[in-house]
Amino acid sequence: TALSPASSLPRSFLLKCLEQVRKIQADGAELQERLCATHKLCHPQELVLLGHSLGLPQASLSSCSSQALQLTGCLSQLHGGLVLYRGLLQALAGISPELAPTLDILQLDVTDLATNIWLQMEDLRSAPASQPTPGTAPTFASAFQRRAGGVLVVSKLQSFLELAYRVLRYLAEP
Amino acid sequence: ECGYISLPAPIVRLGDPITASCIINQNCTKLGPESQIRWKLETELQPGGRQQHLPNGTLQSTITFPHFNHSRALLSCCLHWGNGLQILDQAELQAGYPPTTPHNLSCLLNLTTNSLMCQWEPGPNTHLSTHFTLKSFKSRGSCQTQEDSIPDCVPEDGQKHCSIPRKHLQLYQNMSIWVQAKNALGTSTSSKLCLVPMDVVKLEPPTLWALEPSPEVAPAQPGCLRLHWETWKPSLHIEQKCELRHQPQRGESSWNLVGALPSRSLQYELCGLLPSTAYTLQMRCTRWPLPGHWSDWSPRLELTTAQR
Amino acid sequence: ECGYISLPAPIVRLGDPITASCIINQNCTKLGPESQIRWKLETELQPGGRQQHLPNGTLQSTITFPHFNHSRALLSCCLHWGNGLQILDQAELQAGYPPTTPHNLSCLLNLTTNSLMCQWEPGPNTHLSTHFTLKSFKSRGSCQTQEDSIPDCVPEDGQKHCSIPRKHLQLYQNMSIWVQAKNALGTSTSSKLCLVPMDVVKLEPPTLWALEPSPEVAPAQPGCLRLHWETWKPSLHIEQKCELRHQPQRGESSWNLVGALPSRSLQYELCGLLPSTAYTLQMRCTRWPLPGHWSDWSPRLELTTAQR
Repeated sequence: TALSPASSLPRSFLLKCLEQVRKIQADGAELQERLCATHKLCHPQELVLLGHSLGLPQASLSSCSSQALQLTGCLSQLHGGLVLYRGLLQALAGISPELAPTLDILQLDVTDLATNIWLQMEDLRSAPASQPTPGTAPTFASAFQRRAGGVLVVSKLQSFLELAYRVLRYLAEP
Repeated sequence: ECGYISLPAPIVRLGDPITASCIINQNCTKLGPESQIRWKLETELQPGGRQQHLPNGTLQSTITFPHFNHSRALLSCCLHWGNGLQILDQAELQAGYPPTTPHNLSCLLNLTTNSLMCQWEPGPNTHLSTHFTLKSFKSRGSCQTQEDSIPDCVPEDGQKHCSIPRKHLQLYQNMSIWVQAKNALGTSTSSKLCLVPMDVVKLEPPTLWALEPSPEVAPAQPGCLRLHWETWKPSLHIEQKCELRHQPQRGESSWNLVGALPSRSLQYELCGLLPSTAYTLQMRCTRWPLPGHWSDWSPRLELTTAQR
Repeated sequence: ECGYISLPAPIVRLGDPITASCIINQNCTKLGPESQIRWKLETELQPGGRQQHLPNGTLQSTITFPHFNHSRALLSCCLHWGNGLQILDQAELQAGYPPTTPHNLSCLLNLTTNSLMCQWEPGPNTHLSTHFTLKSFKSRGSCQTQEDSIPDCVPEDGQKHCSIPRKHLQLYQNMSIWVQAKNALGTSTSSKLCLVPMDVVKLEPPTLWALEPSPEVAPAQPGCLRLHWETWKPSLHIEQKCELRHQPQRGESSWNLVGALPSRSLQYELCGLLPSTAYTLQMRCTRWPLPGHWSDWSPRLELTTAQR
């Protein structure tokens, strides 16, 4: 399969990842729209204090920065970040009956992308012996906290995906 | 928890007062004298929260809406922080009315579905989620005493009718039936019906045909029509009487009624009509002499009487 | 029990022999030498039952149908008694064929229902109740090894398609899929597909509009049309290429094709057409450069080119 010059990654793998990232961004945007419309939770900046008390972790993509791109480290951080966000999304279960279907699809799409990257890491022999565990998920004490947590988690996920998209686009450049 | 709203009653009568408190813990953020709790209803900032610093270091604000007239609104407890507001908790406030008494309860025994279908009028909108349940029990005599219980019949969401399946019915025994309406603000019960399912049977209309002239059947006289009819098949075991109504298709004359007809007739001659005139005929039947409801009128049969 | 039929195999291949025995106990009736067991197939008395009195006093008859060619028939064991026949037991005999290999298995990923819909052709009627099951597993590479299992997909009765829900799918990984057909006479399995769900995505057609002249949009040149289109919303995240086909409404000219168009265009001018002529236009799209199926053609758009 044709390799992208900027990396030793198959072009079809990168095109698939880009498609999946766009899908997850669309899923995330839909969830944000519904949280705003139904529950008036429209701005993550209004939930910073709550976020501190919930202790929501953040995923780093330091190995993917354009100045110091380190491919295997970047793939591993991409995969680790997706596993982290999948765990956070799972902790939102019971957010509300109307939002549940959108949340389910978002989780499935994030899982698919994480698996796609993991299998590519295995093909590159750069995958660690075992998959990273998502770590302890925050506990949401009320329906409000699950919804507010949903706004915070999805907004962090969107920022993470923005970075990921840029890296994948760079790697896929012919 | 950073902060939480506590509500003595999240659901009140429309127009009644509603009070909410918000308590913010120290571990949420450094609470200074300048810390300010603000309330939002949906997206509107609300004046009038009474704030106090409690001995244990927590900050509490209480707000009262004297005449709450939203059927549903989202209340947010916020805190001034940096140059913006932080939302710390939300609660859904609701207001409405307790259910009024369901009325016009009526039931029909449907022989096709073999079930007793009861319907009622719910009364004015309560603005609250109100659940209706059709309750009943088997009885003797005039429904004073309960013999056997019958499971509650829960209508599909928002429906104002419910069907009690055949297996819960004794078709020829009295049963007491009523509707209960329930929401967060109360419960109300309709007046009770006492009925025998079979006595509220509603039949499907009979089938009415013209009798075509044939070797056995001489053509009708001028001003007469030859008909035959059959009652609805699932009701063949029920003794019935039927009614026939007819009117000329043209003009404004009202229906003419021919009553007390048998439930089945192989050959019937209807006379006293105008010759060579187009008539519309319909038939309906009811259980008789035992009680029952009249069926709807059968589909229209259009026939023209013979010339003189 | 008075008497009972025993059948080594109640279901055989059509045309094969089938044998049945009937054993009648003494406690059923006083069995004398003249007692006679008779067999009926449906309602027809059957000759040829071999009868014997067993040492323990029971009476047994065995009958064989050398070439049984009813797909389904009722066999009755009867006894002459008084001046008639008494039916003592019945058994249902069936005959048919083992299932042939299901073929033409194909699958499409439906983005509306988010499920993988597979359909197949069952092959000739087996005359027996035959159950089809869509089986699959997740795999890597070319589906040689099974990674994760996927629950069987059981179609609704008689249906020749089944949809695997999104939660059992990994849209970007290989999976092996096949159909198993099973009835009383055997099992058969289709050839296996190895596919990536996303690579068999079938998109809904794009939406094609005429671009109305406006201050920003100059009217089209003679022999040209101004269009714009948008792909189906749920596929916005998928890179696609599209095709436009057009033909004059009158006359017999075939379709003209304009290929490799982008999946979205705010303003497109199609030229090289006959002036003041009514044209029919349609568009379809497919996932590209990644694999996928062409959508159906969009509904027809009818436009007329400007005069010279």
